[in-house]
Amino acid sequence: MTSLLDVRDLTFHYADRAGPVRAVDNVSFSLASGGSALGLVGESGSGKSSLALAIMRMLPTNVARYDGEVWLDGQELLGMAENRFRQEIRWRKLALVPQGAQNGFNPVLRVGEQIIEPLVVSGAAGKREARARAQELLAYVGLPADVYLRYPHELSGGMKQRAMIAAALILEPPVVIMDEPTSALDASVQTQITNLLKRLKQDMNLAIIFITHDIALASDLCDDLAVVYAGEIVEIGSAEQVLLHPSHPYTQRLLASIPRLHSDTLPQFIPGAPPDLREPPAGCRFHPRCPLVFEPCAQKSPPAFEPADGQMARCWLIEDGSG
Amino acid sequence: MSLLRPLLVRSLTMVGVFFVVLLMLVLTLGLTGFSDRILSATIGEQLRAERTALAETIRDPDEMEKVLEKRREELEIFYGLSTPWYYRLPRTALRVLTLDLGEARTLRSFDGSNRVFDIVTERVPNSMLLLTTSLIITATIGIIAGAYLATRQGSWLDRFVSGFAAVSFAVPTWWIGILLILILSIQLRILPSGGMYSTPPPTQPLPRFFDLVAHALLPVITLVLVSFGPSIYSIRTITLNIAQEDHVKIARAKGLPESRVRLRHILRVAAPPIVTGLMFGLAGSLSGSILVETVFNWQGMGRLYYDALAGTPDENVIVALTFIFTLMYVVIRIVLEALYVFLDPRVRYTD
Amino acid sequence: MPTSRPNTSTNPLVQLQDVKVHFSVRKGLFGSESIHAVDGVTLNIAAGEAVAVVGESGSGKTTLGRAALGLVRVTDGQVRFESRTVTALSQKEQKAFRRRAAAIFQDPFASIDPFMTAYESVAEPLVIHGIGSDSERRERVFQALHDVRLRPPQEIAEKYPDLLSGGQRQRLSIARALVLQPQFIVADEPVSMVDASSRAELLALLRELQERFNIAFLYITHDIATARHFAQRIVVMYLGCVVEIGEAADVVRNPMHPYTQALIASVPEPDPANRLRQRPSLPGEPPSPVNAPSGCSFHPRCASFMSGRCELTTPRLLEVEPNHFVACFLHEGSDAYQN
Amino acid sequence: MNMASAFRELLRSGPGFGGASLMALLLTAALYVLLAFPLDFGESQWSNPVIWVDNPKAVPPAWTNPLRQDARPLHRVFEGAEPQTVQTARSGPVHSWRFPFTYASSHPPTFLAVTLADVNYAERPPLVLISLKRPDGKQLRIYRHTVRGPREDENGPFLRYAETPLRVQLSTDEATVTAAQNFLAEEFDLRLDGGQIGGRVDRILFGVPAGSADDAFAPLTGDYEIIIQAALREEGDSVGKVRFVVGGGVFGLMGTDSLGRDLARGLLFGLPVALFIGVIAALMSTAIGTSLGIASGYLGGRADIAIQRFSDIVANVPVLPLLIFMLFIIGPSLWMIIVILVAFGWSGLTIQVRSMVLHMRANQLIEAIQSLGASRRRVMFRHILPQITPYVLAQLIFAAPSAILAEAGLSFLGLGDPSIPTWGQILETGFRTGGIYVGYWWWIVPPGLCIVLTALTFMLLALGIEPIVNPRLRQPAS
Repeated sequence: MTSLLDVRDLTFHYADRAGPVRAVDNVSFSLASGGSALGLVGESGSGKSSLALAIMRMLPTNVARYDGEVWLDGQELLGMAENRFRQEIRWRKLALVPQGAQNGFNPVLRVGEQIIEPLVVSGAAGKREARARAQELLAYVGLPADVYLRYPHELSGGMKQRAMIAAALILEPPVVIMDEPTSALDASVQTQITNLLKRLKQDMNLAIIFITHDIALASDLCDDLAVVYAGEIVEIGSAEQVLLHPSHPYTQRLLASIPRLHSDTLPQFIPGAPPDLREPPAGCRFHPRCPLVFEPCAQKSPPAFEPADGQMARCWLIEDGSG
Repeated sequence: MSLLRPLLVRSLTMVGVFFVVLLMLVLTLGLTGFSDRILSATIGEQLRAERTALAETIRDPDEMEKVLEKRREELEIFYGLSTPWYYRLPRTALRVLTLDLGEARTLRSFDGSNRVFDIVTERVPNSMLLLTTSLIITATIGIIAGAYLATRQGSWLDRFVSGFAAVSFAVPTWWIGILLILILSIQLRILPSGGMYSTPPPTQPLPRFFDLVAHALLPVITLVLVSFGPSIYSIRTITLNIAQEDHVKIARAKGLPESRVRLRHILRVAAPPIVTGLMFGLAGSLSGSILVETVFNWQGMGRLYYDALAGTPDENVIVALTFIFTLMYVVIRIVLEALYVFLDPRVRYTD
Repeated sequence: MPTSRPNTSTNPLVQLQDVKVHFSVRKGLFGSESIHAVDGVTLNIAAGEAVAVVGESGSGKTTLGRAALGLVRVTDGQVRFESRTVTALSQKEQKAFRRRAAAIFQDPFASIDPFMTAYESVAEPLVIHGIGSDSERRERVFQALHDVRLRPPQEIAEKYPDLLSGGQRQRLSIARALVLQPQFIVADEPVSMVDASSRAELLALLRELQERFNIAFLYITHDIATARHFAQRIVVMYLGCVVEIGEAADVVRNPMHPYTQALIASVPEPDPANRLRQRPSLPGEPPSPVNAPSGCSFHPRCASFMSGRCELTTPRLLEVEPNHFVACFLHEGSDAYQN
Repeated sequence: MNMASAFRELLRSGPGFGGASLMALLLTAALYVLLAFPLDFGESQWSNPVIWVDNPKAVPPAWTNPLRQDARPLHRVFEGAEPQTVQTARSGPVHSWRFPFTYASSHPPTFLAVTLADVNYAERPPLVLISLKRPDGKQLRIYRHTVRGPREDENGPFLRYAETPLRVQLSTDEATVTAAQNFLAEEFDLRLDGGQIGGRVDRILFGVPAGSADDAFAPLTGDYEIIIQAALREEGDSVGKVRFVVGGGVFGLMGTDSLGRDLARGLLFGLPVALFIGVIAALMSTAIGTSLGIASGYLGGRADIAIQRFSDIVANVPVLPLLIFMLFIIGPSLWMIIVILVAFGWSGLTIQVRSMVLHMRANQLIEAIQSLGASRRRVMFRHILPQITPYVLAQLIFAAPSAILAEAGLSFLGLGDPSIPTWGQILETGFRTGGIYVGYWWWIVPPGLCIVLTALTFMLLALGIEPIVNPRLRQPAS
């Protein structure tokens, strides 16, 4: 296996008062190499943020089930000792830009201090050296040098997002997970950020896992797309495959629900609501909302079919089509 | 500059507090006619003394009355009784502002002075000693135990402390002091029941110091006992809330050691609200110490209140005490506000 | 006068005439500062017409919506509803106006009273205006719940809002707006806080209601794509001023103001080719109205900035093409329809 | 949610159940006090020494006896109106009363006292004789009293000791001392002078000389009898009331203070007073705080700024010194205490409510309701008030204990209303008279416990009510 990051059968359930919540169920995907981005697209509550936390091993206290394998650079992460994982993987190999970077900064420390903190604490660089590196990164993400000495509340949302990206890059990790990094920003600033991320991919040979609810936005950055529904990946493939030839009815419907600017066709909607992850429907989890539902859907959970080379979808229709 | 401005804004309220209290003092003294009564009494006393002196020289009773009447008018002008209180008292207030507090009727300072200023000011350090010691101990216990409890949310210890904190609010501090005296001094005879030094006080510095500590132990324990439950509980809650914030998650994602996360990313962020909690607790602690000093005969301002109230009331002392007490409170508050502004960069940034 | 009349409807339901809303904010100890949230907007809305106001944060679009409903004091200019000035209404008339103009807000979790059942929330307007007997109210509330597809109404009616999903709550607030059978609804970002899949559904519902009951809509949004599908006309706002108005399809197909162009360019389309190129984007961030730039307030971010012109004078809103108005010096020369 | 189900839910939670049951208990007791005690209990009884004169001073409660190795004598009061036996002697009719009692303590009674009232005679004053019969068969006359005769200008029949009964403290009376002296000399051949006997009369009368030392006495336990005889001169003369008190070393349910006051009665009366202070002060300050807070947050503008500044200042005033000062100047009165507590107690709530209302305004609900055409009043009372009610209710209940504690503290400093006994005042007397240093715990501990219990009741209620009135904590009905 030569891929950079390989997630196999990752499952993460947490306990709720009413029972286990199956936030991540049997998820597998891989990131081939640096310089590319994988988009994880799903509605709120689909478990996509939990997936990011599960990969980072940042679990809440009420874990009910947590297994599977995560391979990064030939190392398995889930079985690694906590201390070693903290020292060798976190931020060094895997960095996270959280949802709403507004709150990602400690409000009482200066921005610069927080950017260089992992570098200084690990002892890899002196303070002066670290500062020079941080200044460089700040310039790269398009921020003035004085941001280094400012407090988080003195920055606008867009600036904080950039600063957070700079912070994620300080240890030059091969993989960065970004959770809805632009959802709270104005459209014009959102474009600036995605443009910046595109440059990052190329300039730094960075692998990005981009989590978003907006499949159109994901298409703006991602080379591969994974569509998450009710804790499962229902379809995964290259951007072309997923966007131009979506195989799963959910993907198709999701694409149709985007209001297209340059077309007169009205956006379509998916009737019903996403299922409660405490008791997901039997069989295919999408079947109660699926317009193409037929017998097997409610019976058995569809396995991963391969409608095209490198494309995967969990839908019984594909078996029918291919067989 | 950036620190000074918000501090100024925040201190202004405290200055307002100070003047409101001063206004209340003046109004109460004036509207109730208390001030007039006191002055007439003073003049009456002085006239009686003079009558005795004059009796030597003036024999004729009519002339005596005339002389005394004239003298009374002079004195009334001298003391300002000839003008209504709302002219006189503001001037008195101004005089008090310059710490000219008048003379006590019966109370004396430790070295015999009857100047209220002397009497009150020699008590201030004693009060401060008690107050700051217990405040520091309470805060320290609160921060250590609170931060620890935050990591064991929902445990029996956590629930016990919550319950204990609730009970603490229902217990009068001074009564706890009395109980401690009953148990530890009267029954078990472990600690002295009151005062600041044994009689006679040790003369060597070191024994003297330990004597003071022994006497301070009970009042300090009392003050701490009542306030540490709520203190732990509130710090636990603050810490718990901050620990759930995103920046803490990120700090952990950064692979920082847990101790660093707790110290710099949780406790450091909790510092401003903890200081706010201290500020709110301060008024309560001050009041608590007034009563506790009374219970333990600790020669501070609180005990002075009691002494001035018991027996023949000493009006000047009570007025001055209230004034100095407010002044002290305002000064400590401003210090805490400064600490707050220093700790929380968000306040510094106003524009 | 004739140059700045960007409306063709002869008998508009709602008229905004040079509306200005300035707020003063306290600054420091004693000082105060004036924020020009809305700075001279003229806009007419015909009966049954859906108009979208598009802009980023700080553009004043929300304030404009509140001004149209008389919920905020207008500093200057006039708001008229059926030729009556809304701001000058007596208390009684004001109440009558509220029966005919309603609002839908952005946050479905905050705009519903958590202490009222769904029934009580929808019945509240009827109670306020003293309409109908108990049974009539019941009928109207259930009808409104039915109309917004909260079904079965009998079951939903007894629920407290904390048992409803975001989408359901938003329908509830639409039902509350609908129950008085208004002629005019201001909808402030009604779908921005619900999920992508139900967003289209809510918009379709609003559109259906608009056509069925012939309601005039002022749809306020940051998302020009939904605006294009929901509204007949689009108004683009930047820092309290209208920079472009036109037929929805027209504005999207042929945006004339550099800001509108940038706004449209920033909308991501699900096109796999996008990832391979840098998309055009505006530099900087939307400025706050506290210190708006001089002249054309967009000039510091404008790619077509003309020095000596744009930063000195404010461009007027001119009808550059039929029913297409732009406030930009680039189009002043080609002002064919200027009389 | 209706009241009944809310109440059921309150009872289901631990603190709620505890608080509600305690509150029921306190209210029942308070009701009993209101019915059984005169409203002017403070002036007519508590501060009236005559009422307590026959009680032992500063003795612990009776229930402490079983806990002791050497039980203290119980307090006994014998009273008689109609004579038990009437004999006719040469001098005239003799009325007598016999009061038998068992004495089983190693301590002597704390005192012996006799009271005579309503003595009536036609011509010559009666003679009253009091004797003590001991278990060893010995009997001695301990007192003899001739009722005061007629004055020169007075005409019969004569009524004596009607308004002020005659009370004699036998333990210190010279005649009794002499009787004891004679008794020792005759029966035990022990001659002591008056000085040696003074102060030990009770010990001698209830004991036998013991050991070598002249002044050692061992307690003599067994059945005693007090015999009171009134030798009247004529038919129709009478002694209306006799009362004999054998002072106990323990007293009643709660013991007595140094004036002999029954602490149980004082503590009982303190209950309705404390509840009254807590409830009235809390109600008033909450009402003011809530309305100002809503007005400030909802109306905004100048009114808001004024209220905000003012409440900021009031909230920061150190209240206790000012309370001390004002009560000292104006004079202690319960009403004044309540008024000042309210005057400085509303501001915290105002600040809180204001910020909650501001938060709600920003949350679109208020604007949404306004856009429906609701009047200000409807917005404030139908939409804002219910949302802050949970908080306000909890604060209302929290405010009560702090008012109770504040009054107790002021009373402790001697600033309590002297006409109304409170727990704080009882404590203050115990403290000021030095009771604490001689270990009079029954005088110090119970009033404090009463304060704590009452305050705790309110705290528990508040804790129990909070989750019920807060809909966000309400469980969905499933």
